Amino acid sequence: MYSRQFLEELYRTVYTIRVFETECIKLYRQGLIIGYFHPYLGEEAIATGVCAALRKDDYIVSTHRGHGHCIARGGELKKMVAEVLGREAGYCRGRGGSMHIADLKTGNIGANGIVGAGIPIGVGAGLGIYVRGGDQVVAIFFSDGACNNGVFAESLNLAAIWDLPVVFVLENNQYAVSSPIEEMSRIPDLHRRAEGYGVAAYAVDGNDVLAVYEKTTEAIEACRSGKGPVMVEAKTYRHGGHHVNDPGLYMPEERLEYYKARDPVKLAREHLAAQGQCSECDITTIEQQVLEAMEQAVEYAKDCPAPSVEEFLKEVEQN
Amino acid sequence: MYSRQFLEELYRTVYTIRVFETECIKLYRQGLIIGYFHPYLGEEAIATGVCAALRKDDYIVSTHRGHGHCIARGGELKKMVAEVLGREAGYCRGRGGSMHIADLKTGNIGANGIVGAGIPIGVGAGLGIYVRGGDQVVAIFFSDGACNNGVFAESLNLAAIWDLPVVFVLENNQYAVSSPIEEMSRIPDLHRRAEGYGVAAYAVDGNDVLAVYEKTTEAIEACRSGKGPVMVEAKTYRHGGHHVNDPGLYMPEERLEYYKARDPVKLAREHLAAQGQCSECDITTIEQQVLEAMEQAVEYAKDCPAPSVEEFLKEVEQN
Amino acid sequence: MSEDKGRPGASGVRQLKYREALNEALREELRRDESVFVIGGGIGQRGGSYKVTVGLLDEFGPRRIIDAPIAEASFTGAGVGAAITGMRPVVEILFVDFTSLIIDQIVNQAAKYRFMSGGKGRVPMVLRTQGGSGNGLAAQHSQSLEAWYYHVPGLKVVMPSTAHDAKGLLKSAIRDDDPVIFIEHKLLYMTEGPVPQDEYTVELGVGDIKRGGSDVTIVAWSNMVPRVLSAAEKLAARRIEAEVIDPRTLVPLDKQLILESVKRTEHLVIVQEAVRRGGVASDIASIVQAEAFDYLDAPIEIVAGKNTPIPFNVQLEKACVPQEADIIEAVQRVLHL
Amino acid sequence: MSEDKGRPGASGVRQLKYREALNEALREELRRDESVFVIGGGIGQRGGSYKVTVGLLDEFGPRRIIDAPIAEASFTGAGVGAAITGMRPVVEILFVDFTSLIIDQIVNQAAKYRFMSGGKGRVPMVLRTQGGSGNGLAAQHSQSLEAWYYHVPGLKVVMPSTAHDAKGLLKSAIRDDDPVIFIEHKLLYMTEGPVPQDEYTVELGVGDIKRGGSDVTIVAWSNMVPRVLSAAEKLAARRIEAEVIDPRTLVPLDKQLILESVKRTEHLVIVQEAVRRGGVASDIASIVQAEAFDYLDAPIEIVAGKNTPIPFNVQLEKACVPQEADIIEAVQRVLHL
Ligand SMILES: Cc1ncc(C[n+]2csc(CCOP(=O)(O)OP(=O)(O)O)c2C)c(N)n1
Ligand SMILES: Cc1ncc(C[n+]2csc(CCOP(=O)(O)OP(=O)(O)O)c2C)c(N)n1
Ligand SMILES: [Mg+2]
Ligand SMILES: [Mg+2]
Repeated sequence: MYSRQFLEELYRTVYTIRVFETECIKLYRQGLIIGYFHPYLGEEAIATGVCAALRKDDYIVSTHRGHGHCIARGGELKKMVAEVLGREAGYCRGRGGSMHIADLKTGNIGANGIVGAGIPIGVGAGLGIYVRGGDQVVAIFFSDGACNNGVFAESLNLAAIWDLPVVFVLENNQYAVSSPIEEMSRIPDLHRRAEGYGVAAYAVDGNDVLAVYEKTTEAIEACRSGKGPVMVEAKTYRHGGHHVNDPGLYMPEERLEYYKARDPVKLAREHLAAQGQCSECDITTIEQQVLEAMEQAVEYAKDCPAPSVEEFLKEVEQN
Repeated sequence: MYSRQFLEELYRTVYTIRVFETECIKLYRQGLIIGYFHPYLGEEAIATGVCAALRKDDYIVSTHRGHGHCIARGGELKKMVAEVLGREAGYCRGRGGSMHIADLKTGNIGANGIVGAGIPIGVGAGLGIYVRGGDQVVAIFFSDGACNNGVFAESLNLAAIWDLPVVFVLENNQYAVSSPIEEMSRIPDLHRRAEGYGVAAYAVDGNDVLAVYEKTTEAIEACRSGKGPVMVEAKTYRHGGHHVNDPGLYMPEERLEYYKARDPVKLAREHLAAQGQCSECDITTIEQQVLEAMEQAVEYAKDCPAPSVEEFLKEVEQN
Repeated sequence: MSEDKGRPGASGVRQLKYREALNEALREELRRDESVFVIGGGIGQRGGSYKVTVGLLDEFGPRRIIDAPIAEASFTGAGVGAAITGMRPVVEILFVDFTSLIIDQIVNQAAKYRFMSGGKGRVPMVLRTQGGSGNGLAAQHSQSLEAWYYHVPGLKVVMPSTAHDAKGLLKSAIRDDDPVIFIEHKLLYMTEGPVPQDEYTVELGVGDIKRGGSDVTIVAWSNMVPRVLSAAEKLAARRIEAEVIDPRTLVPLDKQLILESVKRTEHLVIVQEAVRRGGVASDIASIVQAEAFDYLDAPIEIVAGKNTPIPFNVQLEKACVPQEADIIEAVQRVLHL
Repeated sequence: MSEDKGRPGASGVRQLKYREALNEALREELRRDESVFVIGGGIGQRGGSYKVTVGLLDEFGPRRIIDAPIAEASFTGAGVGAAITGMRPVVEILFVDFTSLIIDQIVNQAAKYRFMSGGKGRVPMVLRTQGGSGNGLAAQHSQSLEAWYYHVPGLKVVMPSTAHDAKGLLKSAIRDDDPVIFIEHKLLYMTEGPVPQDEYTVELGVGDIKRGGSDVTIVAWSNMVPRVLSAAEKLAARRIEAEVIDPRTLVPLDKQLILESVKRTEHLVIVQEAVRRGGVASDIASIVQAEAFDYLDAPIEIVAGKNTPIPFNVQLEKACVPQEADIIEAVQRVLHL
């Protein structure tokens, strides 16, 4: 049984991610955010459950769909919004944008615009731990599309032969842009690929934050104790297209309905109400707090100045 | 039961490869061959068995250890020796050398100096067949080291999802240069990686030419009939170091002895004698023919002129 | 079939978008030659991220319009293998930034195969990709990397700036028996230009004078061409007549066209979006200083991208790439004005 | 600790092979800083294909001297990740030709991370590799590809020509907080030169005048330096005194050293092993023509590799790469002799 406080934390995180994405999509539609913006809507339980199972001094590696990971590690909404608005106060001083948010303070090595490229980088964080002889672990997030890139296989193998403390977290949302995983792999249960590399793999319902938390905790235990890498495949589904401008018309409606009925926010809320014995009223309070925090972050970020072009050019001179 | 003629052909090929490598190593030690030279000694049964199972109009993709593949497809010794000696009459007009011999006439797309790079190229030959709607197949040769490169996994997957007529022939000689496969993969039976991609895989004794022939024939049947790719893992062992200048001191003696006792030339000879009911005397005749052919090839190649530097520079002008 | 400049007013000329012109080129070549086929991510039903392959799946079916997983190195390698064995693949890599994943196949395999096989093998493959900045896509989706490929023997490099050239060059690239890297620009897809109704090709290696002039030669390619043309108009208002040369293909490079122009104008400005250090502009400058040394009245000016990864913020992004004002300034400098 | 030229005759100076000097640099840095470790294929028990890492496994053990499988993209990426999280990895890629497999990790990740993270992250990683022709290793093992990396903002490029420089530069590269690509030359490993007994470093960005002279400046790096020095001796016999400048690091480039020399000699020859088109020599030429236009008495001469993949045959291979005679001819041309 979980404490109410713990379940509250999980719900707060899941809900914060939901609100962050929803509000940012509005900003995008208003033309305030530009470029690529990949919402994590529908996948909130994975980052939340995995990060809840991590220690503060552990690392994560994120993806192009990375806002959820950043938030789940305790990233600051203000700096995130400022970044996606391209402001100097943002995580990357407005130079990175949505696809490049990194937050080394929370152990978040960063998002990545190159699908799959973060995987070996995460292995490298694990290698550093191994060389230093520490007991941290690294959780590497990636989705089904990245599994078809060679670095996925290479990295699994490196982590395996070097016994690195790495948790490969496969967020199988069943699409790479519009390509369904059934067309891109004969075996859509991609964790089965881990067997060929001698890596233990677990499958879990990616929409249930507690299930994710539990499975990841189990996986991390093995991995922190020096047995080398593990993989956790969390099946899920996006609540919309690949990025803000993709209506996702190729996603079959029943399938989407099925997953929306198992909405990770709803499930986390139910856990909190049932197991956490938290009243509707208290839950609403949490939600209110999250909404306010986000509103404040947006206000703050909108007021932040853009980076100075002159200063930027001066920096470039020094390159 | 196999015909004597067939077994003679197998033996002639196995023995030719043995003789080619042995004679070339002498030329290397005399300083007549330079650069990298990777002998196929000890692995002769694989190329021979696989190519015997192929049709004339099929394709193969070779590796840096490629002389055996070229010979088994019916390549000409004269052009091969001329090439490794850097002569204009060679397969690549002296421009390629050992690592780049290609012979499109026999469907040999070529050796490669980049480990693993031939694998997707072979998949592409398969893709061409698929686009044209033909019934050829492609046999892609590669060794254990290449399996740890990302293109191996990517290529397996491409061939699988596109149902391409590709036979992945894994020549598991258990080393990549001096790195033993046990240290480079948790699961040294590398064909098990195919499962994760939904590709059927077979394991076979790579030192027994008939075993290789039979297993490959079975594999090709599935693949030619449109069921997509298959993998054949043939375990074997080099009879020496990675290249001519590597004494291979890291190879444990008993292990080497074990495999030398199962010498592919010896086994093929026994098959010919027993199943083929070929007399010792007739076998010696075959061997004599092979030795003579090689001697002639070496004589021929030594007499061939080197490429003209002037002509070469004229060609370069046109680039 | 011949090169038809498709200038407005010519008979049977329509206004087409750059991406539509590319689509037509693919469609015509797919119809003409059964060995042509297309591979790439999301190019089928989705029609490609920049809509260049729209409708091709419907007409040519899934055997010739092939959606690929995120395995760029290998599906490019598959293109190489198909090309060696008689096909004419057109491989699409969504961003030139992602060609960082396929360089072994392009450089060590495709570009070298003909040579390494002693001339017996050929690799008639086109690699279509897209580069440049301007859409707020940040450091990993905004690079201009033509200099890498320009440095590789055995590879042709094509960078069209107009709908007309895009169509004619893509058709030539597909018919070429050697590997061609064909780099489009994300800001050009929606630009429109005249394209002849009748079939035509544009020969690889033939540059184009996009604007005549006698005071200064400006060499530019891809998305810098419209910018330079617009700067040239402003300069004309100040009675400076710039000749604007678009080499269209960087390899082969129409060196003569540039040299002849410089010998007339005695002043050269080269404008590239790519980072200055080690860019193609430097190479063109080095050629011109060597072959027209005595004609040059002033040092060759290079206007180029800043020495930095491209930033996300739109103002910073703009500051990294040559703008009209930079071009005008450089012309003034080279003319000692 | 200071830069000590290690000229013969200096006290405490030994003759060391280039590869031994590199080995010493690694050993000293591994001892000095626990965050330094080495990854590569066959670098452990085998000591590396060119014997640079011999003995390191015995001294530092398998946690810091790590043999990697043939997964270059990922073990380089692992270097990047380790560097971001506080380590100082030295990653070895056996041939610069194989860096074609790791460009995404080097260019899109390592070189951009500091910038993309708004300056918060650093990637103190060294990528050691080896290039050039001369051993009959043919087209995929003989390239000179520094121009690719030279074009990438955020990356430093080091190419030592002597044992002394190799050691001092490698130590500086390891201590640098940004990614450095360190390109050795296969023909230099067995060359010997004086190396001080005492610890020293060579600063990145500081070129070296390998020979003084007043008639012509010759810029060269890596294996072209000994060749140019030998040509300079022959020229001296004809009373032509060449100044030979080795920039040692191409990024940062010691532009001032080159410009000052050219302003004195008024003649410049640049010698590179790489293919001419799009090479670093072109860029240096473009800089010098821009910044010393009025000092140049003749067009800058570039002596470079031929526009072809490197052939296997040893005579053809030689014909592809600048030889002494080519250098002497170019000097004569630039001096109008
Ligand atoms: C190497 C590479 N290829 C292609 C792309 C273009 N792209 C961006 S996101 C994406 C889909 C990624 O799919 P997946 O890994 O499943 O992640 P998801 O979007 O589902 O989170 C693609 C193809 C890219 N960014 N990098
Ligand atoms: C991409 C790449 N990495 C490294 C090398 C250097 N190299 C040449 S052969 C070889 C070993 C290859 O091992 P394996 O694939 O098992 O083939 P085998 O030599 O056993 O036939 C290596 C590492 C290379 N040529 N290409
Ligand atoms: Mg996905
Ligand atoms: Mg092997």
